[in-house]
Amino acid sequence: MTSPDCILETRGLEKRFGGVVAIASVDFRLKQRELRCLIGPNGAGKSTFFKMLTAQLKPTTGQILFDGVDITRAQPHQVSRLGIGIKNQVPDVFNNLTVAENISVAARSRHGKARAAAKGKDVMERLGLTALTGRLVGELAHGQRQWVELAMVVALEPKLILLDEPAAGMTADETNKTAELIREVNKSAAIVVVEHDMQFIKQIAQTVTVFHQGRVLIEDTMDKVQGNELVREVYLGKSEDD
Amino acid sequence: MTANWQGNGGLVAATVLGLVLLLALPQIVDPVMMIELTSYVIMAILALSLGLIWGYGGILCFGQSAFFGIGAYAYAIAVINFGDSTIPLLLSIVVPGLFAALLGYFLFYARITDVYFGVITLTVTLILYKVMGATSGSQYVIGAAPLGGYNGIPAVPPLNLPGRPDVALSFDGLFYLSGLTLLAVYVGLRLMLKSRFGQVVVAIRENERRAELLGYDARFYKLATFAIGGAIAGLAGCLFANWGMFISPDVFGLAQSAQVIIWVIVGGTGTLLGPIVGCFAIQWIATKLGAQQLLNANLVLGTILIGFVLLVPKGVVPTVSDALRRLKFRPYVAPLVEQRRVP
Amino acid sequence: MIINSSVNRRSFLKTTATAAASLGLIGAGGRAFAQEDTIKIASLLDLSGGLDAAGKPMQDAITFAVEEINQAGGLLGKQISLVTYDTQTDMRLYPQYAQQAALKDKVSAVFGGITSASREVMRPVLRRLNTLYFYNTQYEGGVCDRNIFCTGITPAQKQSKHVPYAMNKWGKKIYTLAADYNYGQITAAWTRKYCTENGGQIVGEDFFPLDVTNFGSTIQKIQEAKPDFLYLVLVGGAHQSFYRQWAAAGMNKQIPMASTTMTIGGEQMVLSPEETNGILLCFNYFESLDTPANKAFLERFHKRFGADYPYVTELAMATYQSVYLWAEGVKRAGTAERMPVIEALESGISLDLPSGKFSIDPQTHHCVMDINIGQIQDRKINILESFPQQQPLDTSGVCDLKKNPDDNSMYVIKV
Amino acid sequence: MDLLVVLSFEALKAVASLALISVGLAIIFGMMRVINLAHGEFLMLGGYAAIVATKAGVNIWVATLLVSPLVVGLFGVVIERTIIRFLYGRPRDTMLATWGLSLFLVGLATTVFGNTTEGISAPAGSLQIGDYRIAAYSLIIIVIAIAVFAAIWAVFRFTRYGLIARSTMQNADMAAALGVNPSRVYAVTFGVGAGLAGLAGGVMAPITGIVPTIGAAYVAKAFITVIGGGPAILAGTVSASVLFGAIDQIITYLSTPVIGEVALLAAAVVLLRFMPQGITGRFFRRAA
Repeated sequence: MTSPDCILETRGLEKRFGGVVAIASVDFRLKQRELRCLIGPNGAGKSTFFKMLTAQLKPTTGQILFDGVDITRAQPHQVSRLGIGIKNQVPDVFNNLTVAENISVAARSRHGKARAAAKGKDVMERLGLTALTGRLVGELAHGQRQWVELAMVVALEPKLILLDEPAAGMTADETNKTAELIREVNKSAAIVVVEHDMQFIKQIAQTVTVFHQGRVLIEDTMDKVQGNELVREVYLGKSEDD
Repeated sequence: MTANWQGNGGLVAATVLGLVLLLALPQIVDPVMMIELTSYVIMAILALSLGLIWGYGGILCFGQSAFFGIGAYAYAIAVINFGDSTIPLLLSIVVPGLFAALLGYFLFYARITDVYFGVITLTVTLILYKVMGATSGSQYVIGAAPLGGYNGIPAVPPLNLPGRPDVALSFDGLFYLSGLTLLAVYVGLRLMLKSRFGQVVVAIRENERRAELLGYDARFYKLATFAIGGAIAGLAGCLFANWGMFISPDVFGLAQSAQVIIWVIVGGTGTLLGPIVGCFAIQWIATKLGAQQLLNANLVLGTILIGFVLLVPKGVVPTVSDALRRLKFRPYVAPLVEQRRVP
Repeated sequence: MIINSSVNRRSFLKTTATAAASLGLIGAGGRAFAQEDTIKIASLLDLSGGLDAAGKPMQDAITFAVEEINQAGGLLGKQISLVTYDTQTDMRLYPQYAQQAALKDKVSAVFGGITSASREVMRPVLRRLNTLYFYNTQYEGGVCDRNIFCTGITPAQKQSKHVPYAMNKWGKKIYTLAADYNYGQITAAWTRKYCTENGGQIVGEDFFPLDVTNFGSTIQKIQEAKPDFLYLVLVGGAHQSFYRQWAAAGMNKQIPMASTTMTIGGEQMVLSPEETNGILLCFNYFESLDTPANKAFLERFHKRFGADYPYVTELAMATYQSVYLWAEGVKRAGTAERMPVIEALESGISLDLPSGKFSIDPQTHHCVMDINIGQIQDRKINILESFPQQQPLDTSGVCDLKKNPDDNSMYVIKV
Repeated sequence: MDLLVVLSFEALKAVASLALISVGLAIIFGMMRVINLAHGEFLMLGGYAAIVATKAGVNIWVATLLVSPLVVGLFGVVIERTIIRFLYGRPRDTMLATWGLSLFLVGLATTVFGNTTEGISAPAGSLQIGDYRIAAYSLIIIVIAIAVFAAIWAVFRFTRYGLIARSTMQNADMAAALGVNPSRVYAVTFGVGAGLAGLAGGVMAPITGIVPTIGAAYVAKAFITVIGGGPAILAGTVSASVLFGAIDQIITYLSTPVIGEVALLAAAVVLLRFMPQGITGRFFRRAA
């Protein structure tokens, strides 16, 4: 049994592609309304981990428990219905629908017509998308499409939000705004963020988990992680050179 | 929804225009022409069904004629057995709808997509063609209706007033009925596409993974779209059996399947007006070609299909409406064109 | 080919002008006539698509008959004008063109339809629209409808002679290969009947859809069953490959064949002599019939269509003769109107035609005719035996239009 | 005993025919991810090429084994240059365009040759096996099929084109790195695939005869053989041909050709339904 304050737990989670081990025996725990950052070099298995949490990939072995429910073999829509929202790495939106329609499709997944409309309006205002409502999402800039996707996830009112590089391709201003938003949303939902941008992580991080070669290397506060020799070696040192 | 503003006004306009045409045409067109027009109208219903499945559902179905044929056979077999046409009419909608649902369950829930879906639906249609063509022996009888194999079922009784088998539908009556059905299907689909269900269907076409991550079971929505399309095609099949008063395995043939695809691609995927326009235009051309011996009909249809794929991949209706929109006629044109299409 | 089925679909007004523009462009002999001076008939035949090999000679025959009658002064002082529709072997077009011929062209009679399927689609349309219909193809028998006259040969006329003759010649064990639709199925049933009645045995029976081209395993099955001869009811272009594969396996020298359909599409001219030599046929008409009427006909026909015209088929001759039967009906009735013509034809019309004496049986609207058995040798047919004036006994067993003039059925005769 | 030999022989012929009519499609599909719905019409053109050449006095072996593949192969190159190359990466549109091409070719052949069955008689006589006689031409089909597959294997294995073709299959950029123009590889490959279809059409012509619409009889069978076969062009085509050919032939012998064909199609649908991952995953990773 998971403890009542634990929203997400994985036990011995493993994913192999043919002979390649992408995720090896990950035990991960996240508390209610926790904000966690996930870092690690490219190929460390962060996106694979996210995809398994949202049933886009099926684990080879291991177990995923969300809010006390075993979702290891669930379908993506079932996971979403239980309350996990994800923003994928590449903007994953409906390019040929308008901004309003994109958000409406998300909101109506949870609410009736009237509440969904109100919720959509509210989310668009909070994310400053109101001016873009009638525009086709495919015509927007990369950063704007990130916002739309974020808005869709927020409109779902999930209990857990997974954000795969939410600040990628954003200006400094936009990044700040995103951090602000994350903190706000965090009042009602647990959040896991994958990011490379250390400044951004510092803005929001409470606890940081470092992935390396499919395993959890270390899990601690940002300061301690930054001070860790091992982490510097595999990740941070390199990252600063980039 | 932003789609609403361009929706209702246009929908009312389209309905009124449709009703006017429906009432006016028999007054000004000669009877032979009316018979031909009726067949166009019936085929336009079939075209709409694929327009829904392919254009909005994003499902590449190469076997739309299967549902058309099943509907026609279901009606013919049932009406020969029952006499009264009310239940047979319902069966012609329900049976192909169920068949589509079963096939959809078999395929969507195995996550068979795209090209494979096309090849399998084509193969299923071919199986139906072969099987129905091999039923000419006297042992192949359902109730009072011999299946007739390659010959098909001749002398299919026409629709009648519910409960009154002696009051049969006339040629004119069939035109009004088909026209009203086309209009009803068109309006029904437009309303459906504006509903939550329709929105989700389009969203799944745009990005299936995203829709699932938003909590929608794409398999179910595709299945439902496919079944609705199958049921509509079946209804068209029933009307077709009434029109020709016969039904034969030819309705399952490759030629018929190819035709429906051509109508939709010429008219434009992702619109409902497109398939109707494409259907009327191509049928008119096909009849014209059939009346002369100079140019083979297949030759021309093939050229049209290649030409459209290469040069006008969006189809006529979206291309024209885009052009008009660029010319700033948007307020007048937009209400007639329902949705954006796949680019 | 004279084609006139163009319909001016842009015309929204039913004016005489548009009607005249879209109709009767080409009358017999290519001369255009004012509408009231002509009697119109329509031919609805497959001039393209899978059945064109059968349809084209029939179209030539009807064209020729109309031209002959017109040159001889026409009918009731009027010329006949022929409206031609190419039904393209497309089931959708039969009812559509039948409706057009009746409603738009307002023809006195429709001639055509090749398969039973096409006939059964057109028959109810023409009956409802009060337009007389002549069906001129050999078929399985059983049509009982006062609005139609069937001039083709039926099983009681054909298999009753063909099957026993072949059994007498080759032996009692028959293997039947038939096209898988009602003509093939019912013909196979009749073959079974005449085989067993004459003490024979059906050792095998296979049915093939019209698009089957691979007969390999069937040829092995036949060899296993060791019949004395094959009885073939194969139809259309694809089935021709049977004769090729049969000869390629060298079986044409082992087991002889009788066929109900060979030559109706001029197949013996397409296949090689080795592949068709020795096939036993049974028809009302063969080009090689040695009668003055036939010789005169062939001379006239070849003058019109060229000396190298491949072959005047059974179906072409039935079509040609049906026009003469109809013309005789019109003459006797003194009008081209439907009911008087039907009554005149029911009065017992009998004509001497190229295929011999040809009479209408008033009870069934089928025909009484001579039956000939022939054998192919180097693309020519040697006539072996003739059976004069055979009755359509199959249909007359189930159909009596004198007693039941309102009958409108297609009886599947219990064999 | 004789019967068993004869039946196995027939089954072998069915397998060889299926492999022969599918291999051209397999090459185009496997290497270019192009779904060529006009494949049946390429076979039809090959048949007509053989018949026209034979009737013009060309030796029948030259006609079927040389004229047919050359004519259709060249035609394939022209089609690739004028239509297919604009549609790479758009599998749906390629399917639709080749369907249009299929209709166009049926119409063209009908216009030129008319809608009657044309045929040439099978060369070579018959063989006696015990009490049974079979067409020697069946044996020739089996031999040709084996020769064609051996030749393709050798080309893939030993020639520069084979290397380039295999690497293009793996990765189009890699081919470019080898200093080859991928668009030329595609044109050649399409031509080779079309040529093999032409060869098959020529070889089958003496057995089936040729009508403009004969392609429809081939295309579905060829497709499910190729798709059922999976990613390895040669091994896949051969294994699927063995499976489907055997099913077809056995059921045909037990019942009728129609039921045999229906069994073949139904087997294919079931196969595709239960092996979608293995097939789709490998075949369409890039094209989808």
